[in-house]
Amino acid sequence: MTTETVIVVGAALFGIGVYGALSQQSFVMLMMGIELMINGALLVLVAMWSRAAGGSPDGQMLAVVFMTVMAVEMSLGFALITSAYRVKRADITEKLRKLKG
Amino acid sequence: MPVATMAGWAADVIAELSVVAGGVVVLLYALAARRGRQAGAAWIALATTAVALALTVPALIEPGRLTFAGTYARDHAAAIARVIVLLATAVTIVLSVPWFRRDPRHGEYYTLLLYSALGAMLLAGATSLSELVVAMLLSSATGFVLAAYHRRSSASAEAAIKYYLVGALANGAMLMGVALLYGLAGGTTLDRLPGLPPTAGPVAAVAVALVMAGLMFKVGGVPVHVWVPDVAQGAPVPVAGFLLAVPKVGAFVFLARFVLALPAQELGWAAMVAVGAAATMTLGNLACLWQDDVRRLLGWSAVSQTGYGLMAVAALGRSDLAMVALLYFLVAYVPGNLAAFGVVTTLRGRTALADYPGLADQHRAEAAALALSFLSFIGVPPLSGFVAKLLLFAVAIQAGFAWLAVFAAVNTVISIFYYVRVLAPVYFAAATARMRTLGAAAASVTVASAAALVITGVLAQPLVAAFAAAAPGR
Amino acid sequence: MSDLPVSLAFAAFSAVAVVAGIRVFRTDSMVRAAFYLLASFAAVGAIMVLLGAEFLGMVLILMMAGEMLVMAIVMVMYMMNPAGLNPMVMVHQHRTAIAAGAVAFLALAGVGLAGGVPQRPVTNPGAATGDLGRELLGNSMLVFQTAGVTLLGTMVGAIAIAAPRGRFGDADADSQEPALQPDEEPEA
Amino acid sequence: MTVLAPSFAALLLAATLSRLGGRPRLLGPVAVAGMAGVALVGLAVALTGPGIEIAWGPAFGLTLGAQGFGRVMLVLVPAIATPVVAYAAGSGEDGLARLLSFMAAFVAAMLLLVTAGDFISLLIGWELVGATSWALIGHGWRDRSNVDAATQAFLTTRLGDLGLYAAAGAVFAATGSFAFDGVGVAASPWREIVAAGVLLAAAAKSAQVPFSPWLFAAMSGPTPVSALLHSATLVSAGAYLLIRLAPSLAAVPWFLPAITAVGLATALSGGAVAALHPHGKRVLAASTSAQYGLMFLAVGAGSTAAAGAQLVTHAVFKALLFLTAGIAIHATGTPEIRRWRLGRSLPAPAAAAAIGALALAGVPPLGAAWSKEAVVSAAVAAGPALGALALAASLLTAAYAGRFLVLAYGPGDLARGLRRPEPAELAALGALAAATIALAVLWLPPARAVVEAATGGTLEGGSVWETAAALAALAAGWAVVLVLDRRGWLGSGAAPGSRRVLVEDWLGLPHLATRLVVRPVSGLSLALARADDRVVDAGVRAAARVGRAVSVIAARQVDLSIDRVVMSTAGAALAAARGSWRADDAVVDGSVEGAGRLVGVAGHQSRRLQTGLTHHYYVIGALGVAAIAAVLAVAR
Amino acid sequence: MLTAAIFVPILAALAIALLPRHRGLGASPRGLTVVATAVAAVPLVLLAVAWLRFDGAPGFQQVEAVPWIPTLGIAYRVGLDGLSLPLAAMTGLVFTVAVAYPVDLRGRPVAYFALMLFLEGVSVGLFLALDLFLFFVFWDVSLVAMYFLIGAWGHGDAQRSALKFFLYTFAGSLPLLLAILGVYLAAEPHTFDMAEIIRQQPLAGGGIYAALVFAGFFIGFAIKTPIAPFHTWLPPAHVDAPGPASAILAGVLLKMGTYGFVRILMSVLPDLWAQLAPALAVLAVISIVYGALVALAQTNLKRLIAYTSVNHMGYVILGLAVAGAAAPGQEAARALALTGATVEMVAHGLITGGLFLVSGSVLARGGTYDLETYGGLLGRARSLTWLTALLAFASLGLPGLAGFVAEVQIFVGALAVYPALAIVALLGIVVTAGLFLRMLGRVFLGALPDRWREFPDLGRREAGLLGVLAGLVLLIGVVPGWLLGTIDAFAGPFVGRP
Repeated sequence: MTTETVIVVGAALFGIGVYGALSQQSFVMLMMGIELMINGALLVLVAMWSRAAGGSPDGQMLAVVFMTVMAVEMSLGFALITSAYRVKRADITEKLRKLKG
Repeated sequence: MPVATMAGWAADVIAELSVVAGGVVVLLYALAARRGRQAGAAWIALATTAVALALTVPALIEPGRLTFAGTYARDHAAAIARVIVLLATAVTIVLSVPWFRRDPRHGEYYTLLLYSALGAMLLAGATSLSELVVAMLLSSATGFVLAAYHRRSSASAEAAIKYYLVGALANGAMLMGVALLYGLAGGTTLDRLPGLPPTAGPVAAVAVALVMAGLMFKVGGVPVHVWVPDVAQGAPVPVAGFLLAVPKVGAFVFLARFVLALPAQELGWAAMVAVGAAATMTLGNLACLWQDDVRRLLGWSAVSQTGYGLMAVAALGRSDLAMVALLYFLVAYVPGNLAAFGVVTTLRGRTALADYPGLADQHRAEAAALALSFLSFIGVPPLSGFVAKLLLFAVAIQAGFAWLAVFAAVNTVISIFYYVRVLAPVYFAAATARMRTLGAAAASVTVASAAALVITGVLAQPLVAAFAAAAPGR
Repeated sequence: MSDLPVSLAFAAFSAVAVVAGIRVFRTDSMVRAAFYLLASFAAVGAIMVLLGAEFLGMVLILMMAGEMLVMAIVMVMYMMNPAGLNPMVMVHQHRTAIAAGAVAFLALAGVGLAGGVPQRPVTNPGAATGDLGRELLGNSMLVFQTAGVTLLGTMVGAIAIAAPRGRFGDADADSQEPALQPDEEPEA
Repeated sequence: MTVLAPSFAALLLAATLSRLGGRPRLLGPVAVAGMAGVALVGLAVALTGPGIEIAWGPAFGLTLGAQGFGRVMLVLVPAIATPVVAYAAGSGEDGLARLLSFMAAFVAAMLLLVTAGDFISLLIGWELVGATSWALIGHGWRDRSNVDAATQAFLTTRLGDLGLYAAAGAVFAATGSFAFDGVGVAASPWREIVAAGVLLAAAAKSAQVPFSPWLFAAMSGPTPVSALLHSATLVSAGAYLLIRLAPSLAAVPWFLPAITAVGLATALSGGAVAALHPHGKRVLAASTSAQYGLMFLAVGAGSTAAAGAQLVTHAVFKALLFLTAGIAIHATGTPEIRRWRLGRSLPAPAAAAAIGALALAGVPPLGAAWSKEAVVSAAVAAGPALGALALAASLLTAAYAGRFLVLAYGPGDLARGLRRPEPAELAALGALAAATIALAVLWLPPARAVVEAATGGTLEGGSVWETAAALAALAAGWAVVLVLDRRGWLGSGAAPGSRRVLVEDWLGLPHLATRLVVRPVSGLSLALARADDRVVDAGVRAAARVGRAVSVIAARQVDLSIDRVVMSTAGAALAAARGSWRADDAVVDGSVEGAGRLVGVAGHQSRRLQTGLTHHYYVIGALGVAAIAAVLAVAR
Repeated sequence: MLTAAIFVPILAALAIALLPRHRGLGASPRGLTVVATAVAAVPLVLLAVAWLRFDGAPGFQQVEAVPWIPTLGIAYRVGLDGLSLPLAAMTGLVFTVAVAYPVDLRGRPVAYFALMLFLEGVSVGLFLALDLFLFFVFWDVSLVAMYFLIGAWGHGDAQRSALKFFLYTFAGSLPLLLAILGVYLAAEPHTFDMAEIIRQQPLAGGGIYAALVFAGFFIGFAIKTPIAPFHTWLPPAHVDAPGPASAILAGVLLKMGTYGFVRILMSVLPDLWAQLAPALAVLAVISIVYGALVALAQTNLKRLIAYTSVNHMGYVILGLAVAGAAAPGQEAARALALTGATVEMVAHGLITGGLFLVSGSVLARGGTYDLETYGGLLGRARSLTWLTALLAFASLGLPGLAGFVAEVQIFVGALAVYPALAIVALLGIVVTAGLFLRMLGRVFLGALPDRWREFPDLGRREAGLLGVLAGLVLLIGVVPGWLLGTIDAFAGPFVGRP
């Protein structure tokens, strides 16, 4: 378990997340992709904290911030989806294409 | 941690704290007040901006320094950004009152507005990656909600969702970048970045690129600019004016701090920003050309304006005027944007180009505000947009990006076409129907914003002198 | 902890994290996808523990468990074919997405393996949690506070746009643009 | 008294006359008296000979003075103008006040010209003479052909004016001043330019080949205008200039021969035209041209004095002849000379015409004969061949003079119902005839010295056999005329398309001018105007073509799948031109608008990037981040 | 005082713009015309006084300077010399006449007069500015004001023409801006002060940087002047603009380009100018001949006059090319050419301004610019005919009128330096003569068509105003000493004439 191997795992999660974000039609699935990206970022961060940054405490703080981002984005995502579903009955991205050009 | 230090730190962010408190007060008022009195929340919010402005004054005078253990800057650049943000927020508040009059959730809207402004302010002062992430989050999270605030409007919902989705992706990417940078630098504060190990090249390039994605999203630059026109068109009009201007102020200042902290020898960030500037202004301009929807046009024009602003970022460190140019660009851009959206607000959201003929006949002041705003965007003297463009061109040339200045000049010529496409019917055509407005308050702040373009353009010296003294990180 | 068991554990958790991650987008049911995601998170949390961030790892696992429950509920509420009773694939630009994901992975892994990352192992492994606490209320005070305001703002905002009922009854009524003429009804 | 006094007096007269439009009775007397007054002033100035320097700007001034032959001209011009003006007042043209006023202005300009002591003053007078002549020729402005004729005359002479501009510039470049004095001392390349410029200007103004045809156009003006223009004023300016400047430029080797050649060619061709043309006034016009050719010949032969004397005598009798022609046209209502034959009907004008024709033919003891002999002498002195040619020219002169007299005022039938000449007209004839006769004083021995003094040149001593030869030529010419008249061929018209028509029409010079100058210029101007409206259209089209080629490649990508839209629209701005190809028909307005249109199409294309679909945005974002990383890693 | 000449009209314009539109003065076009004319005359009077105080010494005089943005080396600096004084005074005169000239106000007198006065102040300011920043401010603002004048009071396809004008000339102004910045950055310390920059000669070393700056200035000024082939914005703008606006466009705005050539480009980059002078002279001769030939083919009165502007501006550029050329020993001729070019700027302003006013009057009476539909107007409209004829003859360079004074000096100077080119350029004056005589013949002479039996002559106001211009044209033509002396005070030292 070296820094590099953890980064590779984090990169894999990030890559899977990118794939999910780009490929999923459903908002919720798409958000899962983004969660996975952040998941990868979090893993890389902790690896960095542990192996590359000498355990500097602001790294842990940053990890907390990352988790806050996850939570906030998820909750807002659900709120916005709720709102959009109410006015547009939209659950996939293709249903939102009025604003363009 | 000694208490004295904590108290001192708190005093350093007293303006920000006043906004936090103001937001809470607004929220409490909104929860308590009767439905007919919800607009009172606006007055509290307005007072909050006034108080925060007053509390910002000392920071404009005192020498700059870092606080909160190097995670936050209390310097002139941040203070100037704060002033711009607060004034813009105040204008937005006044525009919002008549616009949201019928909305039952009128009250807490102002809390969100204040917190969104707070996000921009914190972003402007952030000097650590943690603060960057969290300030971005505050700014974005409230922004998404503000864009969605017309809950019965499908356009509003669509704009908000797209804003959110693009933002979430950009944020996700940025987090990975932040994680990598943290590891390379061994800490989160920006002052560690210049000491990146020389072997970090490729990692740093990827990391910075990922962080850039987040910052570009905030400033509305290519390639994550796509939300800008949608928000401009779909969000409530005062909110659109706010979201296209205010977060950008914080993000630009942070961007400046960030790139200045990067090791210039290992990373070609200046060239990257220059290319981004060129792409952004060109794409924004081209997309504007045939817009028949004034709000959407304003959105795309905001993209192109971002491109111009990025010229100053590209010149940072290579031109002694780059920071002046950047801050002055913000001073010129924000009121112009507010004035333009203010006109749309005052005209009850009238957005189709076909609805504008003869405006000058019926509403001279609004037409003049629109014209001033557009002419400032074009860069016609003596409006502040001209001084901004002059500075931007100058720093680009000085920084060795003469090609970028030429590029910007060509784009400026292109931009005349679509601005004039709106202005010509406003002035040269006859009105077909009577145009109603939202009332004098909205009109007056709109005109005041437009007047600011003239005043800051003619009396640029105090601003330029102040900006020259404000270089972040010094 | 000796190296070998840790390495083995790491390999196992990594495999779980990645495979579960892939399964998220390779399953018939959204609810199942949510639980795969949870599994992936849990595995990451475990790796974090292995890396010495016990507190953060546990928090992550707990938080994600809650979140996935919410996610599942939302799916049931809004999504077609919520329970995933029928097999379904809802993807677009599939090949582009695979390419983008692969490129992202290869780029990140590549630069990670290229060796630019400094080697500065944690100096005081046991003190991590305490450090975090001091950091929260010390140097990162502002970050912590900001995060707090953010959460407040998020709560207010999420409720404002998502809650259909408010203090004055239907909270969405008239929540739209003013009409071009004062006496007209605005269009939705 | 300043040297400008005559000009001012004439200008004052012009202003006065222009205000008298409402009182026609006063016009004639005022005009005649005024012009006579101008002549007196001119005389006074010529005798006292003051010079004056006017500071025009800081860099140079205008030098004016009554010097050399200019003194003669100062008197001659208003003196000839006086009877002409009287005639004009009597003839009662439409818009008489305007006519007289312009005549006075014209005289003023001419007087300015002859007092010029430097090239700028000369140019001022020179061009003003041209402009006022435009107004005079176009006097009958309601008929557009008159206007066009006036324009033709003005343009032709202005073409010659360019020579003066060039000469002025060259003198200044060489000496830093415009004064005539500098001509002689100018350094080599500049002196040649001066010489060429002067020759061009003089030839154009004096209606020498190849500029001669404008004289015909100038016949569109009323008779008194023709009389004035072709006697002492407009046309004389060229000869005057040469008389004044040729001596200083004699050092330019080709200068005098060139003048000689031009003069000779004009004398012969003009004589031929005059001898054949059916139009009364045009016969005279061609003869003017030929006579000035003789003067050029004299100058070229080195005798400015002979040329000067010829100029004076010619001025007097030619004015007389034009007035008689005007009376004939007025009386018969036709310009065709063979239908006049007014000898019996109008005896008084006939007598005047006879005097004029005799003078033209050079019959001693009229002064004109003396001056013509002086010219021939000069030519002979320059070389026997030249002398022979000069004699041939004078034979032609005799012939067309005789032809004019016989056809115009020969004894014909007594016609009735003719318009009788006015007393004022007759008085003018009388005065000019008297002057023609009076010039016989030139035969008196002291005349030679006076002429040499007045012109600043020298006269060749004529030999007896020259006189004899000239008289023989004269007699031969007249004999031919009489014979032809007897046979009835004299007045016969030319068959259309015959060579004679070609000769009558100035040897086809106008045709040539049309083909070589007018048509190319107007064609070029039209072509340029058309090109200007759609300038560089071709460039735009080429750009569109390139763009289309690119767009075809891009378009193939577009069609593959919707995902690729996003990928391939990276090149959208290029694909743009596809639209502009479609708009090609509309693209006619220049490269600027073409470029504008390309940008416009790029605008449409770039909007297609914004598909409204979030997953496309994601791709854009991902590509963008990759690009950022690449630039970051590569650029420094 | 110069400041007053600039800002009195601008402030008056703002005051007029704020007038209520349906009451009082704002509703009275007649009253507004009087007021606006009075205001428009103020700069003229002030500049006349300045002229009296002008002492003919080299260098800038009567300088008024106030720091503006000292951090950037920007100041409000105005002043005059023998070059700017005549142009500024001419501007004042042309504006006074144009403001007073009757025009179809389309029911918007307030805006019309406000814009005209604003444009006047801006134009006067441009000629007096001694700071590159200030110069550019006035430069750009003039475009905007002119855009609105053409767009709102033009006819035909006015909006399109106005847009083309705006886009094209603004496109020219941006290279200018970049070039100004280039000079600014090259000066040490950075400054926009023209006098200081001219003293420093920061780009004297040449090189690619100087060449780029030169190109920027050149494009900017060449478009505005305009030199062929940058002239295509001109005909539509002129044709569709209202008469007084055309007069100003031709009379004043075009001079901004030529003035910029002398004031900035030739002063800042004299060596490069001298190197390129032959090429510029060729370009000028092309403009001369091309403009004249294209004008000859026009059947539209205003287009015809517009193309003669291309021709006349060609003379100016020829004079400038000669003035800046490296021709040792020909300083006197070069000074003459520069003086001539400057006189041409003034003369063209008066003459072509007058001709465009005339064409406005013709349009108001006949409803078309088509030459072929007219004829014989001399019989109906005497003063119109005579004034037009006078101006036309002045334009074709007849001695005794202002155009000759200018052209003869240009040609003489050019002949000394570029004899062959000068002789080609001379052909232009024949073509110009032809086209003006043709125009006069088509419109005013010949038979009067029946439809113009009732063609009214010029009103007293029109005739008087054109008379003022014509009188000055005549005055300059006959007694040019006062003007030439003033200009020579600049031109002599400029070319280094001993």
